[in-house]
Amino acid sequence: MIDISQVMVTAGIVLAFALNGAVIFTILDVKGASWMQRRPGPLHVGLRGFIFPLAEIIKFFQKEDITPTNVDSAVFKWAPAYVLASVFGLFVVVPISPTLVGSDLDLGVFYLLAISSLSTLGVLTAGWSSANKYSLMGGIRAAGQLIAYELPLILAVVGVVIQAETMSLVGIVEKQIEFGLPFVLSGQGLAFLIFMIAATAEMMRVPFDMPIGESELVSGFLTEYSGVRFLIFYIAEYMNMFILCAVASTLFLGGYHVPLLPVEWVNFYGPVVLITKTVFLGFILVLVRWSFPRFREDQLQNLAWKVLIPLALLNILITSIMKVVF
Amino acid sequence: MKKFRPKLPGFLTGMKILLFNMIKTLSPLSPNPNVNYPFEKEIVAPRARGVIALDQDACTSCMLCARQCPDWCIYIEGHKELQPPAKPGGRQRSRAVLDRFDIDYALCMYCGICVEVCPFDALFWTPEYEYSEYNMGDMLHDKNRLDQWLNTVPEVEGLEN
Amino acid sequence: MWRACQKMDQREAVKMDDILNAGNIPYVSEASVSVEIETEDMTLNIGPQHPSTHGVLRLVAKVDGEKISSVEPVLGYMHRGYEKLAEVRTYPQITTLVNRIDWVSGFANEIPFIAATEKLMEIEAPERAKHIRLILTEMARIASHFVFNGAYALEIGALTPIFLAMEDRERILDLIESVTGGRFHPNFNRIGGIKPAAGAGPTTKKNIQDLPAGFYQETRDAMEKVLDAVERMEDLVGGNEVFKVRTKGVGIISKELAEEYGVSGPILRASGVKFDLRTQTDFLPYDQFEYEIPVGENGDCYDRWYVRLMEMKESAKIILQAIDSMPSGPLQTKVPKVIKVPKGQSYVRTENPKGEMGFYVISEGGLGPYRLKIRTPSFSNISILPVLLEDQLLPDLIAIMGSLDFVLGDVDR
Amino acid sequence: MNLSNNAEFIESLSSKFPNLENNFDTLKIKVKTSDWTSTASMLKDEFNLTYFSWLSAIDWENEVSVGDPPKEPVSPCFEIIFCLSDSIDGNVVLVSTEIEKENASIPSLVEVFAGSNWHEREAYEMFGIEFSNHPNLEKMYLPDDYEGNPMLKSFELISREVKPWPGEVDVEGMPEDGSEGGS
Repeated sequence: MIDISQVMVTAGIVLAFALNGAVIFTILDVKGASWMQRRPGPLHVGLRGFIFPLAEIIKFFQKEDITPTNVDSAVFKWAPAYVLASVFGLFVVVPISPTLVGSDLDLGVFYLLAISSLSTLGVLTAGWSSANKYSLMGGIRAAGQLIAYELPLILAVVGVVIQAETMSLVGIVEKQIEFGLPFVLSGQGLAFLIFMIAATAEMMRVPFDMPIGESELVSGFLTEYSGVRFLIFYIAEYMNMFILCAVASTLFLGGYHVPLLPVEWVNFYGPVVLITKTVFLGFILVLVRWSFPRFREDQLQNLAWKVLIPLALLNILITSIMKVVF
Repeated sequence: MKKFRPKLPGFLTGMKILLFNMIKTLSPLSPNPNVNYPFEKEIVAPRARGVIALDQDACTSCMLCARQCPDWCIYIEGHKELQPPAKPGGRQRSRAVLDRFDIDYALCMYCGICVEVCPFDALFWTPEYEYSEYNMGDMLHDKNRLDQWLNTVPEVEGLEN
Repeated sequence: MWRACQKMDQREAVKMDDILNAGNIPYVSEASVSVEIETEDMTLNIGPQHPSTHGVLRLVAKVDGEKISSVEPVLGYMHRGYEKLAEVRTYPQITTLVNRIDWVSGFANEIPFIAATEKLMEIEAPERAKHIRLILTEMARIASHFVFNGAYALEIGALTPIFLAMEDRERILDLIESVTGGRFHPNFNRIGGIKPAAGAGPTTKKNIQDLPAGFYQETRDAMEKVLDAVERMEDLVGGNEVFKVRTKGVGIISKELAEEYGVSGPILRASGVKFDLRTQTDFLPYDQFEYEIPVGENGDCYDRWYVRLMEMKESAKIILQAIDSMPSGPLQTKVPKVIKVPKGQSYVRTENPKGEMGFYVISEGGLGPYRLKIRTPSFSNISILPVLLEDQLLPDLIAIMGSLDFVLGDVDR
Repeated sequence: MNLSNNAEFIESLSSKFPNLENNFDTLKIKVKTSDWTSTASMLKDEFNLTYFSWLSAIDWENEVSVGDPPKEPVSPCFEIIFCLSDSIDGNVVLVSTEIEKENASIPSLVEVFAGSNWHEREAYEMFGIEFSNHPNLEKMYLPDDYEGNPMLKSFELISREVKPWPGEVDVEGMPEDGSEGGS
């Protein structure tokens, strides 16, 4: 019998952790972008603009939630929910510290990848049901892109799982602590690169933002959304970015542990270390977003099928050989 | 001479430029290219064509500016008045007095033909630019409003040789 | 959702049954019925309101998935009827009208009209006026190419260059404003010379003002910054591999196609034709300065972008030389107060930032021209769109259209 | 002048076309309507004026509802002009012909210069000139249900009739050098 209080507490932690992550990354993205472009960014919102995500949320709540006429309203209304659900699901597994984790499934990585592919459904139905040619094209492009980049994401993680011999995320971090070096330095550097590129594509961020290509498709599958539904897509996008960076730092950068610090205190400095690693990865993504133009649709697919997947397979081969040799 | 710098792959140089930009924006040393408008005002060039100022007593309502205006946005009405004769016993001279001199800034395209054509130096340019209105009707400035702009006319600035 | 699918299945099932047991058709196994799925193209309206059509151009595109089978531009949303208006105005009034045709490079539009009228009246602007006109034309070219650089990177997807380009362009526009009084519509040319905005104070209007104090030093600093900005833009945008992949070999315009459609300016030079109207003009002292004409090799989007970037560097060099060799002297020749142009016709064309801009002034001795033909570069530049965009991909359509750098005021006049 | 005065180009041109005018540095050839397309292709091949600059028309009329009428009376006709240039040393040539106004029609240059397609559509729409065997001769700028050809001299500008001219109001005799200004 699962006791309800335990579930509620975990849900509370996950919710708090997720929403704060989305807020941090929104600030990072918008403020970082404006500094990079020689402008001050949002200023008059309060605290020199740093609480602007709060203002954003309130703005979208008071905006009218338009459902265009000949739209497939059932699907249209529930599409954002799928995307948000798939992103929330990922938070359960990521360990902030050995004890502070939603539930340490021993099939952690498997669960992670299964849930993250649910968002493809949400995006496709959003594009298809908006009865607008531009969002239809945006939705189809999103489907093609997310499925194409699912594969390198999984294959990159397989390398890590082979090296760590366990699927549970806490186990992977323990393995890195015991091994001394985080996986990115001990053999999984290539997998880390592939994972980051595939993660950028999963988040639909530039240079892979074809589904929301503003200059071609007005704003892809998001064109017809406004008000709270657009807010859900908006938060889901930044939460997705936060969680994928958190997963990347647990799998590759050693999770809640830094090689030099003593292991006993891990419960105290664990969360801080994980958050700094995630924010660092997030900053790299922001830097990439504002300095890259956008790929064309077929180049995007070529990169996935002809470059990333062979490299990921090669990485798995090398890891397994190294596994056998040592 | 272009200083030798290792040729980073293209996108890394791009990211380097953005990083330097970020540091430049955050560091108080570098000049801030933005003007925080409502709180800081931008210094406008003295010759900027912001608004047209009218010097009422110089204007003899000769209608040249109203006729040369391409947009037909200057409306003038005047009447004649008798002046006391210059010398005692001389003939009474008549002088045109301005009744109405409106410039409709909703139509005006700030081309400056009226200021250039006026033979009596009655119209001047001022770099004033904060006179936007909520409804278009108020953009029709009458002659007293044009007179007020006169004191914002900048002094003559130095010239290149 | 689920019920809808069930209903569809029943309908499908019924159709298959009556096909199968329609009596005379022998039983045909499912597999061998190869129904050729007949698809017809989706007409996509890249409409007047679209983020990357440089204004209000509407493209009716027949799209098959991502591939465009045919494109038909629809113009006229910005048609202001300039040629008809010109017949109702006097010559001084037309100079104010003319710099609103291509509002991105304001000053460069006035030059051909003024030159054509001065030719008809057989008068010549003084040396100093010609030099100032040349400097301001080159500044307009730099400002126009900055807009192109920023906006083109934005259409390809890079979001930062537009801010950096606009910041540098602001410096150039401030310089133009300090001289002429207007940023976009300087309206600085008069027939027979130049006339800065009549400034303050009663006496000054009589003696024509000159360049403001400190203009030379400010221009030299601005031009240094322009050269740095060009170098930075080359690294940030041109160096990026994704930009190269998106623009190299895309939308190739051959030399013959370009010449046949009257494509001019940077697009013609990008296709390998080394032809710049600046070497032809005699009413602006281009022959006193040395500058080279950047030429592209294979006329694709990357070359068009690169030619315009190098042109900015050349313009900055020309301005620096012009500032050093600025003669002194009057700004305006003697011109009657009411300008009556003698009977005659003259066609003058100059190198506008977008291409060849020409004015054919037909004057019958009246106060205004009898007929004024305005040849704008963008009108011919985008007349190759239907031919160029045959079966390209949608993102390429945006990239190619962006590389043509047209402005709708130019197209629709 | 546009430096299109390099001498041997002008000689060769005037040898071919005796009625070449070269005033105000604009080379202009008057041609009969019959050999309109032949002149175009001949200029394109022999003088390699391959660059098609523009094509337009002028409506010569005596009584004019817009602007000032021509100085001496002129026979009402359409003058159609196209301009060619070459992209090596920039010689510019205008070729013009006159056709009468009722059901004006002229062969189209699309076979010789594909670029003239849009220019001819614009001339058709603005002046009502028919271009025979033109691929798709429809309106370019104006909405489809717009009747009348705006660039004709008989087409008045309504906006100028509706609003009274502010210069009409007269206070005093104008100083004699003041002009009528824009009518």
